[in-house]
Amino acid sequence: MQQILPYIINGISVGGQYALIAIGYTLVYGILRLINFAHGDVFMVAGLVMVYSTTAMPMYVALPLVLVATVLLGFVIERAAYKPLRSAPRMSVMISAIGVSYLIQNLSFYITGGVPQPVTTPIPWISENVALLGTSTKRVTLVTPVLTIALVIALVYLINHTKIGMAMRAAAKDFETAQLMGVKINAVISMTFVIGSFLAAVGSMLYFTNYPSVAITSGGMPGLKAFVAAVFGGIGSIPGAVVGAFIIGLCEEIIKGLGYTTFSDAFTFALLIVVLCVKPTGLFGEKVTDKV
Amino acid sequence: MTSTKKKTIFTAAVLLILLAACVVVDLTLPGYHIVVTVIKKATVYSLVAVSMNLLNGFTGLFSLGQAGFMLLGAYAYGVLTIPVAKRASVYQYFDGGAIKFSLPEIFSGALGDTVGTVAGMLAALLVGGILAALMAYLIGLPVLRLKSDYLAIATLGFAEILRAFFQWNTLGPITNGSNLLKSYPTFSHATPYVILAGLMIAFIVLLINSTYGRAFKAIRDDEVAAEAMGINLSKHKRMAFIISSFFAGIGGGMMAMYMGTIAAAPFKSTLTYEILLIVVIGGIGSITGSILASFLYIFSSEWLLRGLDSGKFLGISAPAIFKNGFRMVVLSVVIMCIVLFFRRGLMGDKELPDLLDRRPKKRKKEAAGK
Amino acid sequence: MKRLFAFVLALAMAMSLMACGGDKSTSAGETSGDSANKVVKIGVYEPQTGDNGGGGKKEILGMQYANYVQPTVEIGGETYDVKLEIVDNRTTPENGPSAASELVNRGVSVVLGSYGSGVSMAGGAIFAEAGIPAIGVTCTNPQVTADCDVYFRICFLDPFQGTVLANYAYNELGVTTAYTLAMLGSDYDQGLVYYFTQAFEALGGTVKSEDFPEGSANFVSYINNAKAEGAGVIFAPVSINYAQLIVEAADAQGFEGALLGSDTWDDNMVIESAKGRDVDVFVTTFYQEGGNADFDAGIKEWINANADAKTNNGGNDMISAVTAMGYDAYFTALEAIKAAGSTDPKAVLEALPGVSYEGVSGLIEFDDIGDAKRDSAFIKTANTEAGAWDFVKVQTVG
Amino acid sequence: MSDNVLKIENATMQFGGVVAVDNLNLEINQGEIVALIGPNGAGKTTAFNVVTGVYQPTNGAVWFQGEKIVENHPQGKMKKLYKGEHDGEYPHVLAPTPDKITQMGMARTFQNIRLWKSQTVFDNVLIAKHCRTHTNFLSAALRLNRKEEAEQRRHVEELLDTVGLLDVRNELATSLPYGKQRRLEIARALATEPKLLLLDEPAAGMNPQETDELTAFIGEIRDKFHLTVFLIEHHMDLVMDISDRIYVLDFGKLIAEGTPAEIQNNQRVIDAYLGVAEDA
Repeated sequence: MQQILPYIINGISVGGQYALIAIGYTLVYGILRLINFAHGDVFMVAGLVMVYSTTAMPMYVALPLVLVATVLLGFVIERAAYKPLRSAPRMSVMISAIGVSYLIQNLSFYITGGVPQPVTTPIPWISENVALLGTSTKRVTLVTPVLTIALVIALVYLINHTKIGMAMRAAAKDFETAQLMGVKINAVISMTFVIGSFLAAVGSMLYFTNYPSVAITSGGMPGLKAFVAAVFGGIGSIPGAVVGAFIIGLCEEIIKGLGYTTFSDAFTFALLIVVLCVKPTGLFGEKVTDKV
Repeated sequence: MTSTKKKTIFTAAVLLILLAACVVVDLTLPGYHIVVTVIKKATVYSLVAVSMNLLNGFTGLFSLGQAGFMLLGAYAYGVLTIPVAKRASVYQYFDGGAIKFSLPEIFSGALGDTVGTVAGMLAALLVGGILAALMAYLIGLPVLRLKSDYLAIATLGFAEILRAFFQWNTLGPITNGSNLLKSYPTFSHATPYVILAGLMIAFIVLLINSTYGRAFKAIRDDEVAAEAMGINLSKHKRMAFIISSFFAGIGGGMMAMYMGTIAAAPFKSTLTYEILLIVVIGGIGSITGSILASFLYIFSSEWLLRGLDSGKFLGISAPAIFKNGFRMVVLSVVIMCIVLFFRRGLMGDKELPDLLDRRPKKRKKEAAGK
Repeated sequence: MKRLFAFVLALAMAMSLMACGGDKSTSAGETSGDSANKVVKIGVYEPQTGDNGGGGKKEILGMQYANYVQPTVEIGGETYDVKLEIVDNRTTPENGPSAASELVNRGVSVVLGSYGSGVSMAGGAIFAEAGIPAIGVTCTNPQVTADCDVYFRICFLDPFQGTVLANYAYNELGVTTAYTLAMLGSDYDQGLVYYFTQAFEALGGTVKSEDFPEGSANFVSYINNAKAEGAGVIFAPVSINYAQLIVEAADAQGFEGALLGSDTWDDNMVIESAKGRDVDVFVTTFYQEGGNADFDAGIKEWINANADAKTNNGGNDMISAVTAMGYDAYFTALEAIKAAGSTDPKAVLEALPGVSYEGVSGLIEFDDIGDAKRDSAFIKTANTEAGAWDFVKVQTVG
Repeated sequence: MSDNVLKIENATMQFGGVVAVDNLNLEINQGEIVALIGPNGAGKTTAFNVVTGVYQPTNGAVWFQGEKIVENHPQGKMKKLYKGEHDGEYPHVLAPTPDKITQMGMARTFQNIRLWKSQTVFDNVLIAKHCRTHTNFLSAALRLNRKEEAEQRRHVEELLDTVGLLDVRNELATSLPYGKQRRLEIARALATEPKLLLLDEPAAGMNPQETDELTAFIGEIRDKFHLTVFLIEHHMDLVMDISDRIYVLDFGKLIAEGTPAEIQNNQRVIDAYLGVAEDA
């Protein structure tokens, strides 16, 4: 038990971080049927903003600023790069997403000079070490899953019990009909991106509290894995994304613990392919039938 | 019918001029010259972009596994062509590796030095292509049933898995693990690249204009109708996937020739994205567009726009703005503009010969309008 | 129609640029605009971006400072201005050939770089073809020079470095079980691990090796694996980013043994991470700050006076070994040019093997293969209280 | 065996709990023109989809030219949900994909026109010839199939001539007016060299004159290509004009069959269908 405990704690923490990103994927996919390839980069930008703002201003200004900036970025990306393509084929939108990701990376690259930016002033309290059952870990490791679950509960409440939430559910069910029924579809989509980016920003703050620097490629892998988590849990389903993320986080760390470190990333993708082939709707996904 | 003839002559003339230009470049400039280098790289990218277009543009299968197939091709080429004498030093951590022969040397024995080496190199490329095609067949069995974006993400994942395998030390005696493969023969001139890629692309063009290519386009336009008209979806999708991967594999081998060293690291999803964006710039569904875009993209990113990174561009000196990475920012902004505002890309779905009949068609339309 | 026009325009532009490009490439000894002196160009083939971007930039700093200290060179009785032509090779081999071609195209007489070995080998073929000599600064893989007549280097090699660290761990730290951690796909990491393992096992120790995939951010599990193996040292010859992560994870997991790093670890970013943490870090390196007081003082002053340089140095004035190496590489190149008495790359190539130069990092001379004759490395340890490197000893392999 | 071309035997198509086609039986003989009519949502198109392999029936079988081509019985979750009859009588599973069925000699058109949008009129028909091609991709790409290709192109020209679209052969398919697109779809189906032609509402959206032309046209091609025709249609004029026999479907169930005259006088049909239509 003492042997595997650190792996499990770590796995849950990693899973929590993936979960916060995965929700962004799953929300957007649920409504637009779009894999938002730029989401991982939004996550990375949030990290960069955090690095810059925490060095320049006090924590109580800097952290809200990170949230606002990230949310704004998500909003702008949607308006600028996805909205004009609303009636275009799905492939065009996906290409646009890849283009946005490329642009964000190159822009960040230009601004940072291609050098990882060190996290010089980490968020206090959660970046401190604590002892837990004989191992030591940063407090953020323990905070992450708790905060993740709290946020998810809030989100589920928002979706099930508020007007905008209802509109989101309607849009996810049937985009066109919802539009005909008077749902302001653009507002709903913007809201989706705002929520997704907000959660990514929170995830980013937690994630980069654990790590010493933000590199422009930092968003890529967590982004892809969070996406895999979303697919694994059943894309479009929020509980699915969260459960999927925790499972992937755990599996990954356990695989490392077993000594197959070479394949810890590859495993995630193998899992993805297997899930897609065996049960394309994932753990909690709804079955969609095509009309002929 | 004369218009067809005219088009053929036009196309042939343009291609001949381009080939001649390439030969002239080779004769006047040394092999290490930047122009030769970028022509080589652009040619390789053209081939890969066209192979991707065959799949994404003509068959409507959104696959992002190109980098994985290129990886296979590149490694096959390197592993099979490194001279036996150099294997000990290349595979320094793996006792000279498990493979103790080199195709160019085997062929040299039978055909003489020059011819044999070239034949061996081509054979190695071919093996790379075939390996990629085989892998595509295996991957295609489960993956091709998936729909657009799921297919994209599954193929992307597959490419990542493949990369991990090639870096795995247990396979080191063959792949050299994480270490570079090098010292294999390459072409120092650009013309062989152009001719090779040209032949491959010509084959793809012929295929696209054959009955099979038409079937691919039917699948892209409307799968249900295609199936109802007797086109076997899974067979044709698999065929497109395999053929595209075959050429991506050969493209990977040529990429290896260009790079001079092989490692798995360059064959990341970024490479696939780059090629996808090139296809989009050129116009999804246009071979000419893909080639054109490859050349424009590589020429500008590797050569013409370098000034944007080093402070001075077109005579304007602004070190504060023109610093490292600005080149890629400019390029990606241009790409986004194309994606958003010129969705058809440079060429739309037009090909080189179609450039001839642009004007008359427009006039006709105007006349009809009046 | 419009699009066709735009295309034709673009082509015309490309053609005209190509024509200009073609003209420029021919000679090295042209005169520059603002001074009457002729110009000799030294190419800098370094990563400014990518994984090794940080390291590459520090190496360039050394060259730039050297160029600032010694901006001219006497060739055949005439004074030439030395101009650095810096091209970013983006760390990865696939970007090497075009970056190298670009340098050749700019008409450089000799090339310095690169930081990493893989990209050096990728560029080597181009330099060999063009007959331009290249001086590797910190590329430690034996293969860089082995198969390439024009490549030389001023640093020690991986077999040497790996052996030094293995000896140190076994003999000085008294450790019998080592855990190695290398990035998948990095020939540098894997090469060092290979030599370390060989040497350590020859001494009678046991080694457990693991790899992590590129882009990994969480090293907690690896540290736990090391603890589970009962390892007394973790040898992780990884690039700077990962080194930082490993230091933090080792501290957080309470790893009690020592962390061993290679020359890449000798960086102020790493020391920044180690500051205030409960870790033992030992690294091998080419140069120890304080080894040459004049050089240290001069470059610190220069860095502090130059905002860009300071940013590139990571925001402080701590001198990395690679910076000193860059400085030495520049002067080695100047020696060669002087000895050649010409800006012609061929002549410089012929003169290079005979160069002997006493640099800040020690005496630089080349052997038959083109490698530096070095038989010692500095071992430093991180002073986690002060946030600085402390010199431990000079280790030789005999 | 009888000389029927198509025989649907006890076919039931159930989606979840909804029975779209309930125990359908029908036979079509060589050279006949048979219509399947019924109110909207009666399950006509579903029946077509079962015949052409788009859907696998939940239970029952389909015979084509005396050969059983489709057969299925409730499986998995359906075992419990199945509400239809004849459970257990069809132990085998035969489920060819639509392309296989087309190759056997059955071709269809679609209710909502499904032409290949980016292709010309000529290519739309030429592509349909692909399923009769014998060359492999290598010889096709290397142009070793010139003879076959030329033959196919000649055949396509003939077909376009027959349907009166030869003058617009180089136009984009989607640029044609509606009526011509319908004809093109028929020409495309004919290019696959079918024995049985299935037309799904061929006159939908046509004016009376166009409908009359179509009526004549269907007769013409039946004779010219020795076809059997099975069609779904709402235009009663057309149906009564050309059909040899008519089947009437309501809520998935067959409620009547017979000659046009018989159907016109069938009270159940009038109640279920014509009556409603007249009210509307």
